[in-house]
Amino acid sequence: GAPAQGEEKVTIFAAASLKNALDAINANWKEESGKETTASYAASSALAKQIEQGAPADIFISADLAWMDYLAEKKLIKADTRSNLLGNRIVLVSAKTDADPVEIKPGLDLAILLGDGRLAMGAVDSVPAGKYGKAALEKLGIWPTVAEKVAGAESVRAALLLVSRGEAPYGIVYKTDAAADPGVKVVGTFPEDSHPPIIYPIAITTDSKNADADAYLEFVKSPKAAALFETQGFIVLE
Amino acid sequence: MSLEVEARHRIGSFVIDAAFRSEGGVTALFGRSGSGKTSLINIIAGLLRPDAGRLLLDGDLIADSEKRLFTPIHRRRFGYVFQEARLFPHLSVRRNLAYGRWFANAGKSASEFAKVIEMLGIGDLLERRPSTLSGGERQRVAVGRALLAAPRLLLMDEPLAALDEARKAEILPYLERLRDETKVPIVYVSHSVAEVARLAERVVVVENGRVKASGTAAAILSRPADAIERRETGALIEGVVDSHDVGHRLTVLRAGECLIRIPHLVTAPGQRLRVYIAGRDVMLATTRPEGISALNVLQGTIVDLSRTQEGSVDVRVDCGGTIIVARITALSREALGLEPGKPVHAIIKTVALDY
Amino acid sequence: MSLEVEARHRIGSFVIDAAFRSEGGVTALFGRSGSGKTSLINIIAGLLRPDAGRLLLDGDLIADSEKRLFTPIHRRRFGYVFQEARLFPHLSVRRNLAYGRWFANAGKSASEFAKVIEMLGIGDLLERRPSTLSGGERQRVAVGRALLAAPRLLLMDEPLAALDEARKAEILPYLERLRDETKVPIVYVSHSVAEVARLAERVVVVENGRVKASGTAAAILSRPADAIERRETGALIEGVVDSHDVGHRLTVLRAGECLIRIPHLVTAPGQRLRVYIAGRDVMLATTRPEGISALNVLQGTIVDLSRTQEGSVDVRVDCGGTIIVARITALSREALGLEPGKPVHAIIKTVALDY
Amino acid sequence: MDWMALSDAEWTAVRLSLRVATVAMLSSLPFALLAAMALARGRFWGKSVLNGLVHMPLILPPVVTGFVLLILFGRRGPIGAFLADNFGLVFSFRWTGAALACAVMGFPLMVRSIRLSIEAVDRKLEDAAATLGANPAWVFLTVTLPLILPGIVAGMILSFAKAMGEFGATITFVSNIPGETQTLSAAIYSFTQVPGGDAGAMRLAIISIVISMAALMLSESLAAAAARRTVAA
Amino acid sequence: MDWMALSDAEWTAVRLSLRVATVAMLSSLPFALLAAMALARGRFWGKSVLNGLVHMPLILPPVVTGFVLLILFGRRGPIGAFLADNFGLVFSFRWTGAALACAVMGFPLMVRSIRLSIEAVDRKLEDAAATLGANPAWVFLTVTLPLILPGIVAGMILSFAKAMGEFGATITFVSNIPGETQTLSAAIYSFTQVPGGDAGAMRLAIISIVISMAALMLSESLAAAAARRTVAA
Ligand SMILES: Nc1ncnc2c1ncn2[C@@H]1O[C@H](COP(=O)(O)OP(=O)(O)OP(=O)(O)O)[C@@H](O)[C@H]1O
Ligand SMILES: Nc1ncnc2c1ncn2[C@@H]1O[C@H](COP(=O)(O)OP(=O)(O)OP(=O)(O)O)[C@@H](O)[C@H]1O
Ligand SMILES: [Mg+2]
Ligand SMILES: [Mg+2]
Repeated sequence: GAPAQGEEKVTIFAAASLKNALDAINANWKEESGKETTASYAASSALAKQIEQGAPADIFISADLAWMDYLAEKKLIKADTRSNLLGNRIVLVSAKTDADPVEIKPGLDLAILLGDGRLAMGAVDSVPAGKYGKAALEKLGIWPTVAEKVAGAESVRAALLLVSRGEAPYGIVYKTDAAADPGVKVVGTFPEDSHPPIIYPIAITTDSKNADADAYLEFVKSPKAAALFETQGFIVLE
Repeated sequence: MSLEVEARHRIGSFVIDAAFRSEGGVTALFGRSGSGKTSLINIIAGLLRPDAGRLLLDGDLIADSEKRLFTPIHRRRFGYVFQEARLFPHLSVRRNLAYGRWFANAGKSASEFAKVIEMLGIGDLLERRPSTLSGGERQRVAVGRALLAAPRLLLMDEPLAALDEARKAEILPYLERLRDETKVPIVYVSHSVAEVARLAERVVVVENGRVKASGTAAAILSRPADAIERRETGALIEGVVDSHDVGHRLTVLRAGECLIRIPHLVTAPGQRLRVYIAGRDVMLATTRPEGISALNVLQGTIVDLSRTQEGSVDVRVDCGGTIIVARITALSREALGLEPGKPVHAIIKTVALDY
Repeated sequence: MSLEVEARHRIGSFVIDAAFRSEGGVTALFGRSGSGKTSLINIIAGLLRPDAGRLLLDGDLIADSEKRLFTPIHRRRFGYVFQEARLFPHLSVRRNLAYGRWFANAGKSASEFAKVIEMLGIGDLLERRPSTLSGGERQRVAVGRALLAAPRLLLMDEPLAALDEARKAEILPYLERLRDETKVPIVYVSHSVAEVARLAERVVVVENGRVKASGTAAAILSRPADAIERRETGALIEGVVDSHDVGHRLTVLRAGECLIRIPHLVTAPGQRLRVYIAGRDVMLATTRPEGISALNVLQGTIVDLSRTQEGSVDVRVDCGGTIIVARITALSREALGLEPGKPVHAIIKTVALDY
Repeated sequence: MDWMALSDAEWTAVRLSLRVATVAMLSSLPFALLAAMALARGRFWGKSVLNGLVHMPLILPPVVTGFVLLILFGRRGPIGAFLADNFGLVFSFRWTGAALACAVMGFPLMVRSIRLSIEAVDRKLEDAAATLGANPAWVFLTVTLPLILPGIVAGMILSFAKAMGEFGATITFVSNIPGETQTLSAAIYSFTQVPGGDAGAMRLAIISIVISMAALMLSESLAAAAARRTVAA
Repeated sequence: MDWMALSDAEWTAVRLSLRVATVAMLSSLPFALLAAMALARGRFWGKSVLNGLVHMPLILPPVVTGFVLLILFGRRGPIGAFLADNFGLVFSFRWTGAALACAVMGFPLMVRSIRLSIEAVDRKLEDAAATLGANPAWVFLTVTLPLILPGIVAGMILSFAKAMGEFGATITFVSNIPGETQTLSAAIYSFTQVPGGDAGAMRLAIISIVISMAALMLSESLAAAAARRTVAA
């Protein structure tokens, strides 16, 4: 039901890729404040639409700006609570763990590297990591040569799996994901200016009546939480 | 207790166009395979909705296509013994038998249940599934199921076809009692003239979807016409039980002026009884024979003779008002010089009258 | 052409333990409903694998539980007319009929196909689906389907039960021809003594899963024992066709010293023929009757008399070597003073010998 | 196998999955029966529309079904608001919503199975029951229903199994809230979305398989027993 | 309705979806028949394992099924490598892989339908065919197969519909490559993942529904015709 009292748990709707970090942070928050939390991890799109339909979320953490903007437009988040919580980088990974590093710069002949293999990445028109990847490749002028070779996965995780299973020789994934997979090697990181900033925004929902929401928001932005985010490879903004 | 049926219906290329009525008792539907007997019964039961037709039972209008009246099957309460058993495969024999009783509210008494089961010899099968029954056993259970539903009208489509003679001989008297005691009208399909002769008051001969002949059993079964199979010609004698010869287990039946001895001690003296005397069982003699085993020697006069067909002739003899049909060879006819008006003796063995 | 069957099998609480052999021709399985006839046929067909048993056809070992030999159903090539038609619902009548011919390779000729269809009267049904057939039509198609599969052995489970007399009279001669001309052995289940008497060389009486009696049709059908239904006692006479009376459409049969006149012109003079004379159709006379229509008056001597049962007695009469059984009332027996050794005349109507 | 030991949260997901699957299966049964009867026997205008509607959850990607459910049955949705106001029946972000999503996703499977069985019923047996005095409702209860039992069981099995595996529509409709809407499948999905989650996903998948297999075997043996009673040797 | 006009890319997705669904349905049919026969008639050790295996794609979240397919049928997977080396049959990133994923996801539905029909076949008819000289293979072809046609058709419909809606396992296994593996569902899914994509998703969903409904109606009328031939009035 709709949480009316402060006694209710804080409910966080967060992009699925934040699960590991947020689980750790929520455990910490419970230790410190003695308060429980509830976290629902799903695709940002689903979460945003659910909030639109009156989901009992207090906090929304999106994997990209688009879905936060979507809610902001509909005045479903408290504008003053919105901030950019995390950043991330996209990297080029190789299926060969002994692959040579490459410098990612304009004119990189990725097509040659791929040979007749595919470039695995998030679906370029729906998955955030895919969109960033495509933007970067376009900016670097590589896109036209590889567009035909892109395999758009359902999520970054799936793209990573394609590489680590050797289905695709190279892939573009988040640094956070790449770091944790021993089956792939990061051969290059995309320059920060080659794509729009990768940002995980956070905000309290307009419907939230939970008195602890503000405190939780503070905690998530605290250095303690920052450390936990960084353990997972995220870049803490601000 | 009267039944009135009128129906026109087309199934594929087959056309039913039949009407008959009966004043209760057993009405036999007689006809060759494919003549439309089952279709007609289905129409009565309500399983087949005729293009046009009327059905009246006992003055109740059950269905009338003109008035757009059609009583649903389950409200007709017509017991139906199907040609192919149609037992419920998921129910035990006991629950198959009990199925209709459930809806008959009052139901029949437990003793009736026991009686029917005993008569049909299915006591040992009660806990079995229909799929484990033999063909005849299945048919017997189907008969029991219909009987126990306390129907207002009983439709029986060759109910005894799969049964041995002994079993038939056990079930037929039960049906006779049902007819006489409970007054449930019965529409009965059978290919057996003996069965029909024994049970039916009325016979309706169906051919190609039409009623070819219809009337009292006596009239239809005695008619030399080919209404029913020629080979089955005979005479249905209606009489009154005159006396019993208990020592010899014989019953004497009086039909008009004739006394006919029939086997077994059937019904009480004074009761009406019908006996079918097949033409093949009647011998003719020009002089009264002596020292023969046949107990029935009836004096009479030849009424007429049929055409010779395949070497045999049907001779109708008037024995004191009762017409008896004898089928004899053309050779005998010549040898004895049989002609209409000639006095003859009709000789009938008593045991030949035992079904 | 010999068939040897031996089987022990348990189905639920029912136990089959039967063995019989036959030297080809038609073997009738006779027995009350639920006695195990269908089970036995299923064992022969291979549909039921007995716990123990042996099956030999013509010296070929078809199945032997000891040798763990079991020829699969389809390699036996035994035509089977099931008790319940079992037509293929998805095939037209024509394709049902043709189903077995397909596998019979050579198949039967087109003329044979036409002949069978004509005999069964199913020519108009060829394009129909089985679900639109009447009960009897279905059974006829089933008979045709089995006949047309060119079987090595024909198993027929009450094939004619659903048919009218006229139709039976058309099919029986065909089966007789099949038996005589093609020499296909037939195992035939029927409740009709007339059918059995006419067709069968051997009769196997089944009771409660066991063979109660088995032997030539003549022996079994004439036996006064209650091997078969008492009501059906009679004598099977084997004889040779002596001559034809073409004008009167009669056939004269010589059996031992007796000449018996039977209706119709059956087979050619010199051919063997069997006639079943039911006890109920035989009259006895102490003096030779004159001026009677019955054509057969056979002189003989009483061999023995059965006990009186329900007012009737079976009398066996030796007519020049041929035993004839007459069933008469106890009353007549007393009146005529019939005792073993007494000379009598057995009187049999010719038309009574027409099935 | 220490790693098989379930955390409290996982136990919760297991219990929730079982509850959701069972409720989904049972509550859709009457509707599936009705729809199957209508499709198999009915002759009415719009039959093919009904048929299409029943198949819709199969044809559409689950996410779309989830969105449609969210829009119709959400707190602000027309049906959701109506049910909440009049019957106090709330689906949004409750386990009931998860059950609804699973029921809808399994519906075409259940209807098809039952319909197939209904079409195979020998209507002559129903006629026989009617001649014995049973009205149509009784005929259905005492003859049709027992005869279509195999189809019903098959449909229930499919619906249950589908409910165990469903997450696309569920997670879209009622989110992924532990203890309320996070079923096993949703939990497995969550695991697959983060680094190092594979072991967790695998563990939960095995649990899901074990549960479903147990349910499967149970139902199969029940069905076999029922069949033996019906068509004995 | 201008907005219903399809772009080239969308046309490609439509054609691909049809091809994938058709191939998935047809190629899984023989295996489904085999599995259904084994489950309905067979008596062998491991029957319940086979049964469980058949149901697995239903029980597991599609993503997991996709992972399993990737591991088994991928270029480096044991089966995938074997098939590629010996038969030149490559699944990864090919439409064939999408078809495989759809076939696997629809398999339990197909098997169940067919199995239900097989269990309803009157084996006495098969016996009758055997007495007429048909060996088991012929009995199957000429009697069993025609009699289970309704179940086969139902199974094919379910499989086709499922293939039209499937994307979880497909996208995980073979990704989302326009013209190669991007089916309609995958395209719909993509639309749902971006703000403002609803109209696009709706448009494609309607197309998918129209196609599936057409296929559905066609199959229903074919099945009805077949049924009329079998159990005429
Ligand atoms: N599964 C079973 N359990 C118990 N008894 C059975 C089972 N199957 C058959 N029987 C019994 O076996 C007996 C023989 O059956 P069968 O079908 O061979 O009889 P039948 O001689 O052909 O009878 P009918 O003339 O009525 O067709 C029957 O009494 C039947 O009840
Ligand atoms: N759908 C149909 N199309 C064409 N003819 C049909 C159809 N249904 C039934 N018939 C025909 O109607 C006739 C009457 O069938 P019905 O079952 O009433 O016969 P019946 O007198 O009961 O025969 P039987 O004694 O063989 O049972 C049959 O000749 C049958 O072939
Ligand atoms: Mg009939
Ligand atoms: Mg039998």
